[in-house]
Amino acid sequence: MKLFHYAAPQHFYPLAGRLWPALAVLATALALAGLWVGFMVAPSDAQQGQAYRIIYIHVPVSWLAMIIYLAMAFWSVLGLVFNTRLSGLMTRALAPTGALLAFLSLWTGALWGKPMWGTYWVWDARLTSMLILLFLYLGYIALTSAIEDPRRSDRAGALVAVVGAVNVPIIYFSVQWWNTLHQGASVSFTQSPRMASVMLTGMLLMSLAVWLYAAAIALWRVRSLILVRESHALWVQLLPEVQAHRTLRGAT
Amino acid sequence: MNALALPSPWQAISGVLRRDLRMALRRKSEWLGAVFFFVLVAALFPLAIGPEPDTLRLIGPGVLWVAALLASMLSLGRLFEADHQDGSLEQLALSAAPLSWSISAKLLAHWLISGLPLVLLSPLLGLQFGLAPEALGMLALTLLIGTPVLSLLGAIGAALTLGVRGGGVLQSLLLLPLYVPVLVFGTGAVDAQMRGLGGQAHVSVLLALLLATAALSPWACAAAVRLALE
Amino acid sequence: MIWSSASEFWSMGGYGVYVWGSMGVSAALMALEVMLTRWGRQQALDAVCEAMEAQTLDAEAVRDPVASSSGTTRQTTFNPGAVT
Amino acid sequence: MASWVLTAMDLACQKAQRTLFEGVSFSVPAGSWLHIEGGNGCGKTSLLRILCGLSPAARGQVLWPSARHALRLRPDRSVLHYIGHALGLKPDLTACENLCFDAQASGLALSREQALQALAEQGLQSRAHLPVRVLSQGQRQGVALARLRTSPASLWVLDEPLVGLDAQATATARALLQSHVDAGGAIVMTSHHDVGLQGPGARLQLGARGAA
Repeated sequence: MKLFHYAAPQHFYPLAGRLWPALAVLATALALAGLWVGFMVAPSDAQQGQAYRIIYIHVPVSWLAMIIYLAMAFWSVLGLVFNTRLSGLMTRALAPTGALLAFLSLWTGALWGKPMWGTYWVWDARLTSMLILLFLYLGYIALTSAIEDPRRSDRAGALVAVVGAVNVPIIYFSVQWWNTLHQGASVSFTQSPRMASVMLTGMLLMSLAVWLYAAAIALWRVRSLILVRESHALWVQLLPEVQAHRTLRGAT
Repeated sequence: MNALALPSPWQAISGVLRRDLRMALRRKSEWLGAVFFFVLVAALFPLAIGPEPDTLRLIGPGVLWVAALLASMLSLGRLFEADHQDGSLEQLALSAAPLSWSISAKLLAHWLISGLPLVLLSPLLGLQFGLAPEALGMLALTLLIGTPVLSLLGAIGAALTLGVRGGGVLQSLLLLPLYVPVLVFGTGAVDAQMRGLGGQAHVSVLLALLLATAALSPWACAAAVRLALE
Repeated sequence: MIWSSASEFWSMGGYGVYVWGSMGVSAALMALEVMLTRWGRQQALDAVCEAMEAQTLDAEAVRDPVASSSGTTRQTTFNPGAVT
Repeated sequence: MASWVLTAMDLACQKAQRTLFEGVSFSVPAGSWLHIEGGNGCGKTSLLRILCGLSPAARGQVLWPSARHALRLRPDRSVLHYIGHALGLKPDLTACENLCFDAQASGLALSREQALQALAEQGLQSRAHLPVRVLSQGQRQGVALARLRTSPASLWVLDEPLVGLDAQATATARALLQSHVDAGGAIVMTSHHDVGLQGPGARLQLGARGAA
């Protein structure tokens, strides 16, 4: 069946090799376009002045942090059900990028909060949920690197990703409830500014750019993980880049 | 001379339950330690924050809930580790009864030993924080529903980090995000009760969480334990 | 082009610190991740080469155990473990 | 017992990306035994665990015997009894309690008298009510073998069953294994010294590339 043809690391490796450079180039192009629209074309916002331009990085990064975690859960379910080796590697490749984007979402959110509400940290429902999502990422990365046996760490990681994904909506709901319950002085983060169309295009361009960036990095990293995981397989040892690296190593 | 009739899985579950309870009673130091931890942490906060009754009443539910959460996490190590070391977890995996059933029996035994004492002690400690009687009642009720959820979720973390170096720290990193909903609704119920709004909504959500985790957690634990036994 | 001068662009209506703080750190961390992934690539290639050497050593050990074990036994110390 | 056979087809095992053994195939019919030999680290214990369904084989398949047909799924204590290096005894419980609770937890029926009698046959009647933690390693091995006497399983998978036993206990253990094989059961075991079982049996040398 064609679908499972690429489930084998041996076939996925060259495919990822062709894909990730193309995605990287496309991502940089879209990022430049997005930044140009966001910073050079879009007007300043009525209430927030120029500070609102942080949304051109904050919103895409927050979306991607959430989407990557769902992608990890998708690969994990695939791995648990079909027991494909590639799914564990793919989840492991996505996790660091997801964690980075979750951290950036908090960082840019705090820097946006300071001019808006005078404090770096607002216990807003979405920021708090993002903080917890970052812990879920770190938990996955810590667990998979703590277990040496590759097969067990893949499946244990898959379990954590699936259990985490099931809990993300529950956590968001409970934090939302908690936030409205203790509705203190701080203005809630939820009403995002009215989006002029050109602002929206800037943000969508940036979202696509970050999405392609994440995909490119993940595919590039999964190639390294495949090399390490299948280092005993013959097809890896016959790869041209491995032979080239070997002669290079032999020379030094 | 072979044992012939194969009793139903319910017999197997009661066997696991009685065995764990008997072992716990024989070795009290482990689980009593977790209960003392709960009492000590609850006693430390007034010393740290000052005896002023209003602030204590405000932070009371939160402090007691976080202390109960940490105490139950403390006693998670004992859940599978000893059985994994002496090989009885393998025998349990080979049992005729389904592994998820045996694990739910182990979780029930674990909750009876580590969760129930916290529930019974919480009204007593609540008095230290000057909570009103109905608030004490609500606190005990939310802990009664909440601590099984803590044990059920904690068991997944314990099973995943079985035999892994540095498993204890890893467990807390894995479990704290999952504990957030229980903590939010547990403390929220007592808080709403104290403000006269009544905590029924929170309690119903806590019950929903309990039913959901009771259904999913044994299956996930069984998968994680089989993984650890490989 | 809505900016009249470069300095106005950099000041970003007085919020320059926050806007360029978030943009700059994001760009820096992404660049760092790219470099880390490249470094991970080299580590992976090293791991494969070491695995190949370990296999050739094993093959020799099976063929003539005395000769090969007397020589320096190369320990494959590198544990690829978590290649970020 | 209907005639059945434990068959293993082209088993291979990988630990941390190194192949311990491959192409291992054998079958153990009722009333026979298999002695697995090999140096340390050649994968004997891993092979036993694969035979018990505890760990998955990298390649190949195992068909377990059952009353009606060859089982493809995971076996359980009513079909197979496994004793590993860790004997599965709880140190705080007495030997008799260990037997009773273990049987009940594994979904098998066992009365106290049956447990006490099994311990007596293994020569441990005087220590039946002592916590296992005070027993010596040889006596604990004896308790594990006593549990074997009460097991309904027809297939016994034993990892070093005679280790740490004194001469007298070794004799009783060997008699137990021999009676099980003569009664139509099957034994798969690893042991560094010769167990000396009579009757149909085979030896499997692990570790040499492509074992027999």
